[in-house]
Amino acid sequence: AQDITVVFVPKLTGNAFFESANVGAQEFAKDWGFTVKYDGSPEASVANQVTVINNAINQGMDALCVSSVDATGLDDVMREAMAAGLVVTTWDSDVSGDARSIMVSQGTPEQLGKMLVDMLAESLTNRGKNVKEDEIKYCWHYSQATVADQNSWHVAGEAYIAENYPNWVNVAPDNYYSEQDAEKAITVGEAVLSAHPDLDGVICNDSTALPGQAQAAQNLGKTKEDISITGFAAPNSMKDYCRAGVLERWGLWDCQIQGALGCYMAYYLASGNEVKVGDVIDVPGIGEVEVHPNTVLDANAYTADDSGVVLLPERTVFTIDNMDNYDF
Amino acid sequence: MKRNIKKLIFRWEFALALILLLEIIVFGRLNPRFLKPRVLFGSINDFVSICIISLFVTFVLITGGMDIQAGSIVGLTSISIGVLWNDFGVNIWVACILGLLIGALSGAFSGFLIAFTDVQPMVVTLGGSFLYSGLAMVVSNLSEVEAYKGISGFPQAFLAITKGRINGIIPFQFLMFVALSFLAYFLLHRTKYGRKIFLCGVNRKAAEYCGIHTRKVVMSTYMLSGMSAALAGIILTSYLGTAKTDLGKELTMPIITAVVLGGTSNLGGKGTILGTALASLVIGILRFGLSMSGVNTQYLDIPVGALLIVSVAIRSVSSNDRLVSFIKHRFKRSYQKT
Amino acid sequence: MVISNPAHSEKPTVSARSIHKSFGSNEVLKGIDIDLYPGEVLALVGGNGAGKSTLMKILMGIYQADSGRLFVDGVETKINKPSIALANGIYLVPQEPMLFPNMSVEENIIIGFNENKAELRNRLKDTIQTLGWELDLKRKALTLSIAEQQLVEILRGLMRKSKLLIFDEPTSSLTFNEVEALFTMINLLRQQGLSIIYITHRLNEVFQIADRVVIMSDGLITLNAPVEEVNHEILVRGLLPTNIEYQENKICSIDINRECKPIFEVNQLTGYGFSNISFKVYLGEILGIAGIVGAGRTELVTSIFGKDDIINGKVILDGEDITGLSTHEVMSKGLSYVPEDRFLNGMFRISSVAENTTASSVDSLGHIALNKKREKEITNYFIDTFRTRVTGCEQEMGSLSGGNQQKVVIGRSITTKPKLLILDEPTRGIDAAARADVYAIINKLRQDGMAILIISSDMEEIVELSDRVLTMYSGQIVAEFNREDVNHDSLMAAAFGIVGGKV
Amino acid sequence: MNVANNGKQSKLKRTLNKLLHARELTSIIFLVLMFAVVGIINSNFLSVSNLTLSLNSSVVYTIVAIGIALVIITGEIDVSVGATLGMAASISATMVRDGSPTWLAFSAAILVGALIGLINGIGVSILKVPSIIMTLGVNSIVRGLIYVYTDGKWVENLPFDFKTISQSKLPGTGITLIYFSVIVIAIIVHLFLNRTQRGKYFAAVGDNEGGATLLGIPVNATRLSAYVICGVFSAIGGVLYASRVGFVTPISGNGYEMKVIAACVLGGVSMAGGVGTVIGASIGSLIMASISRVLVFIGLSSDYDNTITGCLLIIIVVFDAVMQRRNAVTARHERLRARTGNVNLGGIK
Ligand SMILES: Nc1ncnc2c1ncn2[C@@H]1O[C@H](COP(=O)(O)OP(=O)(O)OP(=O)(O)O)[C@@H](O)[C@H]1O
Ligand SMILES: Nc1ncnc2c1ncn2[C@@H]1O[C@H](COP(=O)(O)OP(=O)(O)OP(=O)(O)O)[C@@H](O)[C@H]1O
Ligand SMILES: [Mg+2]
Ligand SMILES: [Mg+2]
Repeated sequence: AQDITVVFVPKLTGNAFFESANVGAQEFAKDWGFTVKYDGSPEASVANQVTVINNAINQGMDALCVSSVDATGLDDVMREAMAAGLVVTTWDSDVSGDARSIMVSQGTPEQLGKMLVDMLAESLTNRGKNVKEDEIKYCWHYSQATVADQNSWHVAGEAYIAENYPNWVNVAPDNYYSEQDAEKAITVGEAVLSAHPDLDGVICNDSTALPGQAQAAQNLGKTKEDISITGFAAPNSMKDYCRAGVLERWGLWDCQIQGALGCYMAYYLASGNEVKVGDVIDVPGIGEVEVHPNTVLDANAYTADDSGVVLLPERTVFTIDNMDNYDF
Repeated sequence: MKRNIKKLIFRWEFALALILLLEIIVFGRLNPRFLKPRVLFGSINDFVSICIISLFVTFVLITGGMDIQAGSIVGLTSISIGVLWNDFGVNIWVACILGLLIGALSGAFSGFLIAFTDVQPMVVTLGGSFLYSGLAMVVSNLSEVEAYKGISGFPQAFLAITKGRINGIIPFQFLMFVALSFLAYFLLHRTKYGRKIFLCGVNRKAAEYCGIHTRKVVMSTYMLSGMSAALAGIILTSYLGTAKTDLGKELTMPIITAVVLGGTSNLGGKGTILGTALASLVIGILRFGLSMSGVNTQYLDIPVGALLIVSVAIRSVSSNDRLVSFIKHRFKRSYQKT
Repeated sequence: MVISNPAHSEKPTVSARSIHKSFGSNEVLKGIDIDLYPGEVLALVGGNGAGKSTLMKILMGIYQADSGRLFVDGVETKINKPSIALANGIYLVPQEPMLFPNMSVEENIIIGFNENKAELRNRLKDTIQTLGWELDLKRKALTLSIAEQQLVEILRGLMRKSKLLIFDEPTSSLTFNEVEALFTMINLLRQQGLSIIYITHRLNEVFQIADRVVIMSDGLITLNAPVEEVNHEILVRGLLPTNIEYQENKICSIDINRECKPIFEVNQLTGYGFSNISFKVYLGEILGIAGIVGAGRTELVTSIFGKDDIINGKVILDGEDITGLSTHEVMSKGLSYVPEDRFLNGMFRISSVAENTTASSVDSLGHIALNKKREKEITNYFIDTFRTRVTGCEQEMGSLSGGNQQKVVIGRSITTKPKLLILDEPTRGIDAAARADVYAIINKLRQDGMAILIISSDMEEIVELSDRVLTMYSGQIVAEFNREDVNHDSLMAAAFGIVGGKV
Repeated sequence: MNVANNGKQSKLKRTLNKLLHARELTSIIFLVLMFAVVGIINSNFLSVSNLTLSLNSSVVYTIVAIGIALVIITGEIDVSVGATLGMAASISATMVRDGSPTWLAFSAAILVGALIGLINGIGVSILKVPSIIMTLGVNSIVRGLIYVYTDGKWVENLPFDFKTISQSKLPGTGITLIYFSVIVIAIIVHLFLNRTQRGKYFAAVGDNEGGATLLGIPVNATRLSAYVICGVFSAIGGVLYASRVGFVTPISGNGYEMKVIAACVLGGVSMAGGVGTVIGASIGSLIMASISRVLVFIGLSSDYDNTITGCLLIIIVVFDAVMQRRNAVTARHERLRARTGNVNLGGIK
């Protein structure tokens, strides 16, 4: 197929994570020989995404690769897109299984929740805490109660803590939110540290909250020896804090690969190829990927031959030692 | 007759209609798909909430008020309907009616404070916008479904109210908008109530001296705009198939933009429904048309802002005798020189 | 070009030559020539809408003339904004006060001066002392009554060291003694060589203060003569529109039956600004309430009208107790009130004349839908009977001249067919012809059986109109006169609290 | 006469009286009340370090609020301050990231802020576009331009030197130099507005435009300068934001316009124009900036964030409005009551 255009839809534009994914997608697509059109609205909302997708349909695009802000809110419009002959894939954040063909996932909520908790546990251990026995005081700080994936990680993480570290105490079971406002992230971060002087760790599963929380600790003169801060954020935004000794480790997956892969799957299908659950596809420059059934993410998920999940990329934990290998 | 035509041509609504026409022509040339009736009419699905709410926010602005809380009421209504239906087992249609009631109450509460304590409307509705979006969170906590998930799985009949199209072309939303425009037009321009709204906006004290219950009138406009926001909440919930607390949160600025571009004065006393209706279409179609022509969504604010400033500037400059005569003077002089 | 006039040895301070001005298709000034000489007070009179204020605004640079030239001290000057006028020593005390509501009286007066503040304050205190006016300099302007606002505006003008000082109906809300004080001051300024324009509708003021009289009518100057050469008669004739017969408007007294029950009764009423007020009004009667500024008349009637609390006492309208009811209720019981501050409480500036006329009776215009035909009928009826000068019932209220605005507001108040009509300063700013019209209207209304309560600071008016007069002083009724006993002097004395020679 | 009476009052008493009747007092009382209540619930809140942190973290709100207060006092509004802030933050951040000296980045940001302010000012005062429309439009455009300028990317890894600007403390205190400077600016602007001829024009223009024109007050120039100053202050806010946060996202400053407007109103600046002080606006900013911090200390679920912000805002303004009105009515009634029956109050002397 010639001249295929994949519309690559982030939850919102102007966010480091999605911008990096776009960079990756554009670079790979150049090599692969198709066009990626990055289109999203500066405000993350279902209605805005629906508009963007409708526009793609109306413009007669070939394929969509969407990170959905809502688990079900895009289902109808995605089905409409399929009916209009577009290939519909998702990445990062999914819709219902029957409303898309392939999802490129960074992992299940359980995996990511566990990763967050493990990173905290490791940081704590490294500063001499006994994570299995000490009464560890911690809390979560992220963007908003309405953001789907961050919340699902939090829920899964809490479950994991309840199971493995019953001795831990969450000082704020309702969490702290900073609404992707960087300044608010600092203010809330400072308040969290001052209100709970004996806090041991903060998990920031939001790419604005993590640097904000780190800056707050820095403002208060706290280092990784006083408090363990960890979470998800692009490596570039945290390198300085890591060098300054404010935090020890944080994580993410290679969102550039993820974005590129999502677009590739869309392109692959739009070029007339068929993909079934169980197939293994060779992606040039990335490697072989396997299409799993939807149940790898959620046991009750919709299953069908033409709807599956690609689990990639691997998640990375960044520390002072490896962070300079990544530039995004 | 001739005078009437002249009067018509100099009306702002006429200019807006021209702009709308121009948009359709220009975007049609840029991308012929744009002109497909199904596509063109279908585009309203994505901005019908702005159209509907701005019709009634016009009422508020005419009384000299300001309403920046409508967006929050959309979310509050949506989640309330969802929770009522999902967790309290209320029939979906009853839930919708309760939703309208919630919208009306929210509007009435702010309206009450504005009308009875004379606090500046912008501030009260700013507080309202925080309060109602906060309440939406509280309501969503009543549900067993976590806030971030959104409540879905509504009955087919409910979803169908926004899915249908007449002849497969004109979506129901468009009809709703037209019907509501007529309703709003009738209310504002043809009833005694509408007249009182204008009088309150022009000079509230004088309206008091005329025996008009200005407080009730002012309060009622906020109630109406709250109800229209609730209606938009219902439509959005049905259209998206999910009830969420944050639906509509990005609508505030577009609503105000549509109302003021429609010619309503934020000082009160002036404005028309036709103007607002046309302006909301002008903005919606502009955004849609630009997207169809390949402009990235994140840059759409630039042309919309420019349109807003330029059109209003031209209007105010051309109605400013002093500036016009100054410009004419200049022009004449440079003309004579050459 | 140097303009001189053989009658004057000096050069004119300001001159205007063939000034034209139109608003849209309405030609307001049709070629005005005027010279203003130092040390001369020029009285400018003319009907409502003659273009007086417009001409003054052109001198002040608020409006620009469409054509014509202005000369200051013989030099042609383009005055296209007020700051230029000010720089040329021209200052206008506007017809409608334009104070800064949130500033104190003092700030209001001294803002815009470049002088030393302390000096300025002293000068202000001296001026107030000389005038003998009662003004709390610390009060915020928004708490001032319309009369007090006018005092502040006048003070602003007097403080300016200008060459040409324009007063546009400065005394429309003021009573005798404030006017007297102002005139003393103007005389002082005249001696200092200032040139003064004094616009008024009160013709006797012309003879008190002016050196020269100019009559404007329909945008043209129709008379320009030294005051010695004119008399009251000439002025009245010069002011009346040519097509209207002047009728000396003697209000014929009709028989009022004071035996039967009064239509309106106030009993021992006490509120804020007045105390222990009792009076009765009978069908077909015109009751005047006289008093000086601040006597509490407005407070009395606005409290009755539901605008302020009543502390004690009773108000009875046609046998019904209406004490403490809301404005809406009071109106529906049959009481109408024309407020004294037209700008603030009386008119809808950007609405049409029709909308203004029917504003009080919206509820009677159809069931739900507005009956626009009926509205038009009502409006046209009032335009015709009041001889209101409008281009049509769609004209914007704000573009009417003051007098015509007042006619619309009065018209509105009787659209509700009230039993009692209260008029607070009904002819403020109205010209002689319109005044005659208003009087005729009032007369007709009472003949139709309406009871009327008139508050006016113009003693002549009270004398001319009332069947009975009450005078208020410091919130209390100090005297009552029957028609036969009313005269200017007795009223004046009572208004200052002097009854029967004692205070 | 009243004039004479006032003269007799001792100066101290008069100053005290003035202070007691200042509108800012209500705001301060609310602030103190809020802090006290939170302090009772969680005593950590009243620690010196937390209190100084509260002050320090209100710095961005405060500087922007001072700017917007000027515009509001002239009777207009500026909803583009958030976008201006974001633009200035992006520009200064990219410049220092790419190696420009801080002063240059700072100047560039201020220049852009002034330019945006100038455009707003020209639109409002010369082209007579209603200010809400003008600034709404400029807001959209500038927001869009931020995306164009940054290409939607975050500006990260700002040099340490730049970040420390917002962190260096006034010797011997926990207060940052920056906050201290902003307070000095507030005081200077306050003195300018209240003590100088030109400064008083701002309130005059907002109070009664027609009256101001008539007195020869340069209405347009005053409004224009209010917008330019507002743009400059927003831009300063942007640089401080960049320095404080350490990275800049394209949505930086989103929604700040509403928050600083709320701050002004909390501090007693009237949206109708003509009334208010920048000191009040600064206090209002402190309240606004403290709300999210307060919630953390109360330990209430963040789900209630917006509910409580909304309630606080409404309660404070409604309470204040009701009190103000009551005072005005009482004053009026007292004055009127004093008049009745007082035989000496006649006009003639
Ligand atoms: N801004 C305006 N726009 C349109 N028409 C106006 C405007 N100002 C005044 N006019 C018209 O100009 C005419 C003259 O008005 P002007 O105020 O000068 O009269 P005036 O002589 O001062 O009357 P009055 O004695 O009632 O004050 C009136 O017919 C009025 O309707
Ligand atoms: N908003 C207000 N706040 C405080 N005081 C006010 C307010 N409005 C009016 N007043 C007071 O009411 C008085 C009303 O005006 P005025 O002096 O004309 O008295 P009046 O009773 O109307 O006199 P008149 O007998 O001339 O009608 C003012 O002196 C002023 O003290
Ligand atoms: Mg006049
Ligand atoms: Mg009065």
